[in-house]
Amino acid sequence: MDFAFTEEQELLRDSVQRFVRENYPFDKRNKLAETEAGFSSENWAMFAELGWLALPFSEVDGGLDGTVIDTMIMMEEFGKGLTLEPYFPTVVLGGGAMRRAASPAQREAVLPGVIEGTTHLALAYAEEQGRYNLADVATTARADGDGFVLNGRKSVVLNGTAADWLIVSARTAGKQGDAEGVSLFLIDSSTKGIDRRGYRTQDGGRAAEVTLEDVRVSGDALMGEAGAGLAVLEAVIDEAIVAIAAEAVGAMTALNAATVEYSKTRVQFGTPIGKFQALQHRMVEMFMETEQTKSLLYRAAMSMDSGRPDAARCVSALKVQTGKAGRFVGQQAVQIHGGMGMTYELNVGHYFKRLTMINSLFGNIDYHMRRFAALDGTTEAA
Amino acid sequence: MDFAFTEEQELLRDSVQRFVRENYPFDKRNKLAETEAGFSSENWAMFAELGWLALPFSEVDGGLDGTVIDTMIMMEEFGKGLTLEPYFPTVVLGGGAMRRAASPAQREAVLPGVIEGTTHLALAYAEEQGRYNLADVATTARADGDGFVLNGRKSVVLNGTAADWLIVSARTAGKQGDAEGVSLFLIDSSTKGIDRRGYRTQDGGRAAEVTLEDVRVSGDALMGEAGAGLAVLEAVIDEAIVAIAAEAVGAMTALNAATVEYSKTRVQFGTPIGKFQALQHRMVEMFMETEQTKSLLYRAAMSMDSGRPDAARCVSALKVQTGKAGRFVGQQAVQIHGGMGMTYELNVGHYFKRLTMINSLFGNIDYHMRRFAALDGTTEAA
Amino acid sequence: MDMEFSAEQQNFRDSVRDFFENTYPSDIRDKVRRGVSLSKDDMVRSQKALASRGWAAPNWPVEYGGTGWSPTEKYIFENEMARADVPPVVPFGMSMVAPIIYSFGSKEQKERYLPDILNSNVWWCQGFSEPGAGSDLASLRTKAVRDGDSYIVNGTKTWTTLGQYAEWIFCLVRTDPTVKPQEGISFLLIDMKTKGITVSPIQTIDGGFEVNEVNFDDVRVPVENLVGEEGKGWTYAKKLLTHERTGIAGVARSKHQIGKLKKIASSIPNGGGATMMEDDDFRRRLSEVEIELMALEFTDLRALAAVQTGGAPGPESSILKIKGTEIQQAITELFVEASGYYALPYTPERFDDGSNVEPVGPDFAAFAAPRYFNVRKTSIYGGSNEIQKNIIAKAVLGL
Amino acid sequence: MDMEFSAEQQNFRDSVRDFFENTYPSDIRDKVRRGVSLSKDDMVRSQKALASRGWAAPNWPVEYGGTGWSPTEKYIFENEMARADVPPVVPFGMSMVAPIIYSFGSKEQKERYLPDILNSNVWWCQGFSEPGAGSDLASLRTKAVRDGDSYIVNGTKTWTTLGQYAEWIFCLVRTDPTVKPQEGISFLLIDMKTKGITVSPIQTIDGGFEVNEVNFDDVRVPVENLVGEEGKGWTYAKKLLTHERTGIAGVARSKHQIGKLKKIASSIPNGGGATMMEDDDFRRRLSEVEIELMALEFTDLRALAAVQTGGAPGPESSILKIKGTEIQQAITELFVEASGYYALPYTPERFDDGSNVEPVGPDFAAFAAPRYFNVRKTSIYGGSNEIQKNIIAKAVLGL
Repeated sequence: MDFAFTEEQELLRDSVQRFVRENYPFDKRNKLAETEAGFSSENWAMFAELGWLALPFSEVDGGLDGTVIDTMIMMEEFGKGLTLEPYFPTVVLGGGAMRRAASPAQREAVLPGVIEGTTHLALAYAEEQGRYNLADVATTARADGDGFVLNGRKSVVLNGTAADWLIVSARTAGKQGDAEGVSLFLIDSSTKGIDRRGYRTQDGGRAAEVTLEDVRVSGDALMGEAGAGLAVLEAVIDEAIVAIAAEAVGAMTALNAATVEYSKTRVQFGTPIGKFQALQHRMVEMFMETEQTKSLLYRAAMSMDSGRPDAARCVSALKVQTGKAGRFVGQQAVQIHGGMGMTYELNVGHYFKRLTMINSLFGNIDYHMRRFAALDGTTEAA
Repeated sequence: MDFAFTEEQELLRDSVQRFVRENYPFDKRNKLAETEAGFSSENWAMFAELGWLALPFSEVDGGLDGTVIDTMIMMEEFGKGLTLEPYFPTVVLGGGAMRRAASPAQREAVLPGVIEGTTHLALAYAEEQGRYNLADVATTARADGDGFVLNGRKSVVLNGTAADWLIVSARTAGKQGDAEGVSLFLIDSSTKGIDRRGYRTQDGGRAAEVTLEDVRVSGDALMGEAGAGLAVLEAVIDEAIVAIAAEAVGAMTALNAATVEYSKTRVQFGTPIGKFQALQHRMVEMFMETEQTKSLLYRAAMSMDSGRPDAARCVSALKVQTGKAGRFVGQQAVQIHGGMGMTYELNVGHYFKRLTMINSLFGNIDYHMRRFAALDGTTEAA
Repeated sequence: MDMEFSAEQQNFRDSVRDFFENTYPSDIRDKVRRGVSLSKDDMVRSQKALASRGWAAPNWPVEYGGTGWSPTEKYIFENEMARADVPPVVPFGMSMVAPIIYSFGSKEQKERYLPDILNSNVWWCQGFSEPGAGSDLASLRTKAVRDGDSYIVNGTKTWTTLGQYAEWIFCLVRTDPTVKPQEGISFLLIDMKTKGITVSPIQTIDGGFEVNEVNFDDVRVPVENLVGEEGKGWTYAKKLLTHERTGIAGVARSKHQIGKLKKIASSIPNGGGATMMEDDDFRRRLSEVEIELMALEFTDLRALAAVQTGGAPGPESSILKIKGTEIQQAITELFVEASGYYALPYTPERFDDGSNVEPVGPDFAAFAAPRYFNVRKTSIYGGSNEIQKNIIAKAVLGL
Repeated sequence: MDMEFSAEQQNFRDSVRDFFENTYPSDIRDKVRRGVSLSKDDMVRSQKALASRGWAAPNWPVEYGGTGWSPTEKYIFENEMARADVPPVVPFGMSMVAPIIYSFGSKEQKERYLPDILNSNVWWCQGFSEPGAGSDLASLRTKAVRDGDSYIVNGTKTWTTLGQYAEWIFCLVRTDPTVKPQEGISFLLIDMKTKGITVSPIQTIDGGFEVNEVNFDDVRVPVENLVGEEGKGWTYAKKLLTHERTGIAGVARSKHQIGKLKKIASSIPNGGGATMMEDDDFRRRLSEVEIELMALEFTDLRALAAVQTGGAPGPESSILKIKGTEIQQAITELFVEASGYYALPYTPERFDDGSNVEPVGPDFAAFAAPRYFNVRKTSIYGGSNEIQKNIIAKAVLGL
């Protein structure tokens, strides 16, 4: 057992911190969120240059063989800065699916561009009727000659508009809800029959509704084995949950610091509000909830890097705790900031909104509480 | 709509308050709890004299035609005094079943004694495997000539040892768990084949495990229609829930008063602890939870007295709130009293224990939360 | 004790229901139902419709235009309003400045201001909070210095809700800096057209523009606009805050919102082959809020009954503020939960009436997160919930 | 970062497990498993068994008999102890007075007291709290007045756990009433056989007799029993409270209790045709606690790792106390929930070893409510959880 970060990891953290400090003053961030693209392509180029876009990919694919913990470190710092660049959808979600399921030819076609910063990805897995159930896939991929024809609608595809490639889950067999029969396809987003309706998200990001109408792809578009896509999706999304939980820990850390600082300077009734015991205890609870989340974050990341059988259960525990802590910390940070916490111009409300959206992604508290219980028995006795 | 109590009701409250004040100093109460019987027969005789034992029964049966609200008033004051006399099992539970299902002959045989204070009752409805499900009855009553033969085990029968008559739920038809087929029997507790193992309860009361082995009763023992006992039980227990919720409100009121008082006199760090804002806010929350419970108590009692279709749903709402508030108020009263709250000699811990047991009776928070949801639609639009 | 309505009360309910269904402007109800924003004109028309029926000001004394209703009738009226999707009364004139004017104002002030409030001819806004003084109004700094027959007002008020529409503002101002903080405060009525007043919008986290900063730069206000006595403004404001609190429980609106949520949840799939309404976890969360609300409804009615027998609303009304806002917040949170992934799309154009942008995902979802974000304010304004707990601790528990 | 055990650590775990399974007195483990009370003799034998293996004092410096284990080894040891139903070490000698003695005591004191603590030859108890001073130790009133080579001690200590068995007591006493409250306090070791000491049991709400009041009436204590300097007792005690806090998380025990609860819940019917373990509501409550505990386990390990690199446990250890006790309390509450109606029977004879009274209801239920009542103490003692929050607010958040 070892809780220390490596020197490389400390350097990685420093470098992301420096990027955030130098490039993300909050007013600049808010202006960036209002632009068409919603993020800065200069920043993205810098990500490529710094090697961040190569981080989780294997050396064979031109990557750096980074671990889940490496990504965690990066995402935690992104969370503190409320950064807008689509690292998460392109590298973590899209990249995660590529790493796990793409053929050598697919990797060659896509990953060099991702690593160079010229190619964006999006994972189109959610559907309206399916809520958080990854197996509830109504989109179909019908075999047609040596290719497939896809039809269906994909919900809230993060980075869906900017994406050059879409990774789409579709049913090649089985009934809606079956674990078997879900396949993944790597599709050029300009393929005929794909309609993308883009929009902003509550937290300043970008997403799209993706409609597939008779989208014809070759057999090469299939990622991995036909019908075996669900396990891939689950693994990708477990890893993605660790990443956004890290982002949430970053956001909570920043909120706690801002709230404690504000409470020391804001005077009411002749006293800094940070001297009121009820608020002190609440800030202590915010601190404790953040620490507890960080503990589960480390636990899940380590478990995943070690390939332990309890990894998925640790991830669900982490998502539950992230949802609870994020809600509590976000709400209380706004409350303690009073009217100021309600303003668009202050960062506090934006952290709160991001934490709220993180709870809505990949299964909320209830969903992961059930999954946690269902996975009982996977935790090894120590 | 009217939220005022009648003059008679105010008098009833005064008289119970006087009784508690004069007869229930806490050390005396604790000694009483240690006696064999666990309550005072002098007090019981006084209850009879004051007409309290006649309260809910109909005039025809020698009663006073009291309402659910009348019983509520009485139980709230009993709750403040942590009284030990088995008013609840004899008059509310046993009496409730008698009022609803007993034949004229059964009433004549039993109720005069109850009202005079010479007869005790107990309702034997729960079974170990059934938990809170009233329909999960494994005890059987097999028809035998013009009578019945009962076999089974009844759990935690309140007042089971002192009871002269037992009202027993047993299956005359159907499978364990069926809504139909449950019947109620009024049985002399000295009948052959009945074994009662008495014990104290955590809150100073008395209960018994009752085993029935080939207990032979005549056809007259049947209460109401054969197989239709479940609806009776449900109504009796809904009314009983209002009564113990009233007791809980009384206990919480007493706890809040004791806690506020203690916090004003207990000095720590040179200040009465009631000046610490974190404790102030907690005591405010205790007060609010108690008020909210009282509101649902009034709502359920009124709804029941008016025979509204939403009565059962209001009762489940009340039981949920009583469980939550009772736990919070009880735990925090002990916490704020510090070490003193942990001592047997102070009443605070005993209120806490009683509130804990009230949550364990007749379905806990989870049980009534589900029942509340299942009964959706019965609330009339105002 | 009895919770049934009398025949008379039932008739009253029917007449209220009939009015809302058949006389009141149905386009406004429709907008509320669809969740789109109301224009200033909508809000004024709504109030005028109530005034035309004599129902604009249920809480006012009858002599100034009140209805003389019993608590039960007020309860019925509020329930019917919520049920019919009639928007709540904009409170600044009707429920905030008017009670101060009819309680403490001069005969001239009553005659001049009250009829225009009752008939919604003049839009009022509130000037209490300041950048440096939130719930702690005693520390406010906006100064009013006497100069002949005028006060010269300088300072900044903030969180002024719907101040962009206002023709008049009522303000707490410091007229005497030499006495104890609470004693130097006065209550002034100020015409927003007066020279030196600037209104700047403040964007809130939900993206909306509801509150404003109002700046006073040498604003000259006639002395006759002082309400009551100089230096008593703090006393008047405290009374007003009590009024604000009783209204703030919002039980009828919350009941109506829960009804809507249930309807919506019955059509949203839970991803497990059932609807959200059949989903045990969602139902439990919903039941928790519903039970709290059923309790609060009776806490509210008990408080109303106590007022009827005992006079002004007491510090207990702080419970209504705390629990009422917690419930409102919890309900908006459930709408977010019900939205699943569709909590994410930010489509503010959906708040515009007449927008023909097609919804992203289910119809209600566009409103879910912004409302959730927006109502976080309710535990902050009107005396934060922490302040309310301080009040109960002191005034009710004697701590 | 890596959470796997090395081969060496796995070997260590196996040897610990082997010791508990094959060498340690199995009758004591059996009693713990059945939930019956341990006698003084059991607790002494348990400690001696550990001492015989050299494992009595994992946290002591090696020179006094400590094990020199790494945090991971301590973690493994605690887990194995809990897993094998070995009772926790009685802390008063081992974890409380000993660290004070080896940190601040004289050479003579170390030689005189530490070996007897290590080998459990002498039973110690704690004399900190007083009827007037709970978490606020600075206000304590027990006086020690110097008289030649002795102190004369007068006063009352309370909440003295297991004081009925104790041969020695360590006390905070006021030796100087003229200086600041914290500065006049000294740390005294007192032989319980000294004339003038009376121990009176205090019954707790669960019905048990675990704590005592200890009265000192002109008790003569040799000056050589003073630890460290006069007037420094408060400083020493604060260090001790930090030690107390790190142990108090109780993660390994809570994990073991959750394991037991799951086993029990798998056999208890839920009244709906399934077991409690299959009951969604019960599972959710259980999962909530389990998740908190999984988090706390890593918070504990992170704190241990930080201690290894950075020195003494910091104020962060207050988190361990708060969350650890909340979790312990929540687990006992779940046992009560699982008991249903069988939470009610009060059968204290079930706590006696050798009682052949047949259980009322399921076997575990007799212990459920008393344990739940009893562990309410954990958020009160050792510096109440409110005090812990004050500590974090001040020392960690800088408020």
